[in-house]
Amino acid sequence: MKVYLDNNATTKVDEKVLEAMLPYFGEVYGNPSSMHGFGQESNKAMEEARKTIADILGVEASELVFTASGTESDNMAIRGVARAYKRRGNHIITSCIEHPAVRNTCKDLEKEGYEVTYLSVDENGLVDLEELKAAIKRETILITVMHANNEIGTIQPIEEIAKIANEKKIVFHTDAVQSAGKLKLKPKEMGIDLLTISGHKFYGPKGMGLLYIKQGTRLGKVITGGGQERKRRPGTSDVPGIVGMATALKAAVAHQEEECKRLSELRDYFEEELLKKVPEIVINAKGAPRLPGTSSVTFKYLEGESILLSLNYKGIAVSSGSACSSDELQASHVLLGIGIPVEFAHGTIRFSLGKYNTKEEIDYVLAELPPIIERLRMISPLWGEFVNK
Amino acid sequence: MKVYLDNNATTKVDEKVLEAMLPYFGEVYGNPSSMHGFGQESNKAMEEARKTIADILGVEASELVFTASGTESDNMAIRGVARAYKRRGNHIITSCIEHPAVRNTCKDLEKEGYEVTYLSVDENGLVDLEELKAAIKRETILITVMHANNEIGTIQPIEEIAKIANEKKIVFHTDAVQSAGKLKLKPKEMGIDLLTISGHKFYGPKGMGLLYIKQGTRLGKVITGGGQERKRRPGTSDVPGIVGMATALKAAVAHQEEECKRLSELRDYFEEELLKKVPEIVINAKGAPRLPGTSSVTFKYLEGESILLSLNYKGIAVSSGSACSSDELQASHVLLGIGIPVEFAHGTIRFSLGKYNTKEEIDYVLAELPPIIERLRMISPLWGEFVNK
Amino acid sequence: MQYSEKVMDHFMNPRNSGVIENPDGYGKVGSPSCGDVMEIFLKIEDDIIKDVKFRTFGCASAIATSSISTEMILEKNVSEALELTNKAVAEALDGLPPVKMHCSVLAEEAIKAAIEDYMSKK
Ligand SMILES: Cc1ncc(COP(=O)(O)O)c(C=O)c1O
Ligand SMILES: Cc1ncc(COP(=O)(O)O)c(C=O)c1O
Ligand code: FES
Ligand code: FES
Repeated sequence: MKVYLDNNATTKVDEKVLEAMLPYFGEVYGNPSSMHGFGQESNKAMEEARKTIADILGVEASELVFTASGTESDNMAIRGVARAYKRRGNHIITSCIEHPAVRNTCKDLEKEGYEVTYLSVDENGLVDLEELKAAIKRETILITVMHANNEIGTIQPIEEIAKIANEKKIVFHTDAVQSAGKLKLKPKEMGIDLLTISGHKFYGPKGMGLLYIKQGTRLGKVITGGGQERKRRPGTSDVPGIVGMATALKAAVAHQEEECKRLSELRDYFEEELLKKVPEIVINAKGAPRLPGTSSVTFKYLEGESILLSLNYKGIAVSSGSACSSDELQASHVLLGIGIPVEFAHGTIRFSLGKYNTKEEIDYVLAELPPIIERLRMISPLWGEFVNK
Repeated sequence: MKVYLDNNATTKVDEKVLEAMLPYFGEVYGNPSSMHGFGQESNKAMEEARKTIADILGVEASELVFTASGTESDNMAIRGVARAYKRRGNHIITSCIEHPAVRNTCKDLEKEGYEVTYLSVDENGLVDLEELKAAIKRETILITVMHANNEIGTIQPIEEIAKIANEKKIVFHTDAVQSAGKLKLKPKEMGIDLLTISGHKFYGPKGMGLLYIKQGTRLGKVITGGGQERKRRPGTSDVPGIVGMATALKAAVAHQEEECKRLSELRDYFEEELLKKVPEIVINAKGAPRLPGTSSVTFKYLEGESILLSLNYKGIAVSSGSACSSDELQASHVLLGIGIPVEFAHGTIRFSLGKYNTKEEIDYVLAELPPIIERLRMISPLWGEFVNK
Repeated sequence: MQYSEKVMDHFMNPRNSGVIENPDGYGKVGSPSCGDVMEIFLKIEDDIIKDVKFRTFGCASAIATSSISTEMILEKNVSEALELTNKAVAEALDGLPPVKMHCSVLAEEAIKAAIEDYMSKK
């Protein structure tokens, strides 16, 4: 049996999404910037896709810019504000559990002379609104706090954060890569100025991102070139990708409520059974509002890679930490951020469920996982010390 | 009849390319950064694609970075060198006929305090090597001159430019977006340090770019985030796009010589017949080595858009200037750069032929175009003045 | 950017294009280097425009606005013709893309120039 439980890393492209994309490779292939019929046909498809997404988000189509990834959108937002509002101030506020696309961009801006405050989070991964308020200074030009965390699933109170930002007239950006298609996302109602989405997290194509830019928000340029995307993001538009992202988002929100309910129940079932079957584990961020399909489990006295590979041997795909940092061997800053001791952070596995996962698959994992943990603990000196205590 | 003669703007995705991409949407969909089998399978495909391209270019796979467009690669190269070599100098040399991805990036860097020399070109669009030599200063950190021009097709003597750059130990970047799959591209032999390619110009997917970075060339970061592409370009890898680009480049070079010959002949036939049938036209850059399928024609006393739309009415797709600048109403900097008077620059049309174009199609254009020009000239006051002279 | 069908119709089949020998009023505006030049020729009897012809060097929008505005002033009194605005011309064409609005000014200006020429000769 093959079970893919790494849907927070990326998802399978939905058949219907691929179908919608297909005509834009070899049939309607014109450059949407071209004036002739071939180009205008592509342009029409692109603008329809933009309108589809705008309607879902409840924003104007002209407020949306297509990019090539969530990472690029995050960079455009953060670097863009940093540059455009430089005269007004140099202070940025973010949380300590952001995705590297936000975190490393903030770190990079520190080298350029910006000052960044990294808000702490509680054991559930939630930022403290009082700490946020206290961190705001006259020089604060940007608050960027993610909507839902990719590793532990924690959903931040972004409407309240937005309210604080709006009152102080500070630009508010949120990385909604993990929440798009899963949670309510209405930037206007929620007070969001800049919002990042990535296509491949909701059964759409890889290499497609989106940035919502509230009308009137100034952004400096990260990449320069031709006049595409109203001169905000140059490079020939990836029409199939754009059409695919719109199709995928539409499909995701169409079944959002039922699917969230189903996934939450499946995830809760998994966690309850796991707690029964395996001793000395911690379900992270269990006390916070969480993404429906995300389950971060710390297996004490073990190291994540060994669990990951043992599960992989059984056809089960999970992640230890986030995929992007799997080349790095440090413990995840998110897990450390919620106060997990380093040695336990290393033993944390993320199970991220998606729309193609079934109860049968979860039962298979529940059958295969306990013996793996037992076997690995048998050879772990830390486990040995623990049981001898 | 529908005739697509805008292959320099973008190309139809080859059926075989699309076929090669298909499995990576819904079957092999893992994130190549993931450690599990789903991810490793994707990773394998990605690394095979990288190796394919590396072999074609005669470089190491580790010297290639996948990006999302030619524009992004150009930015990475130019901004990257500007940042990494800032301490050594602040002077950049480029030509006055670069694509906006290079030109506007240089202009943007001027605002940041860099000094840029824009080399002039002769009436064929060729830079002058003596002018280049004279422009080099102690502060020069980068020479970026495009391989082949997108509007007029002129091929620059980049091996000689590279030689001059190498002697002075200045980093040399070339935008090879228009030449990839058409001309010899061997960075090592040719002395190139940084080289930009874009997938959608040789029957590959849109939204895919590549940057060759010669081992040892330092580059500052444009976008920050996760650790993908050996930490040089973050964002989840677009596996289908990567596979598609490699497949397309392989197919292009496999038939490169025959196809170049066929296209050159077709283009020459088109130009000769056109010169016979339509008075008062100029074939631009005719005296220079040119891309095989590119024909830039100035129809005196007319304005390009009216020709473009009249041709479009007959199903023929061409471009006036480059697609990226079609929203801008100024005359093309490339045409002005080669010394075409402004009023004639406005009347310039680019016919760019590709592998799917046939002699029948060219004959159709040769039949439809002359009456269009005649009709438009009948209502042009400039033509009226000219014939009355 | 997309033109309305009406723009395309007037662009592909311009009305009243050509010249009038010895016109009663003649106007020429624009410059080749800006990419647009327009000429208007008027035949006028008792202040009524009896015939009008134009020639235009310019984009599709410039040609279409030239064409439709000649239709709009034909058989009109010169004072009425002077009131023609570029907005009215654009509306008659079912709108123009924003970046092309300036092209419609050309027609208005050329007609004004031609009528002024007629007035000055009177
Ligand atoms: C010479 C040249 N450089 C760069 C680009 C930009 O490539 P892309 O559209 O993939 O960003 C193009 C084409 O648009 C080009 O012709
Ligand atoms: C929260 C979050 N932000 C940003 C990203 C980056 O998105 P992309 O991989 O499309 O660049 C990801 C996923 O990788 C993510 O989970
Ligand atoms: S023991 Fe292998 S990474 Fe530390
Ligand atoms: S006449 Fe200049 S753009 Fe229309």
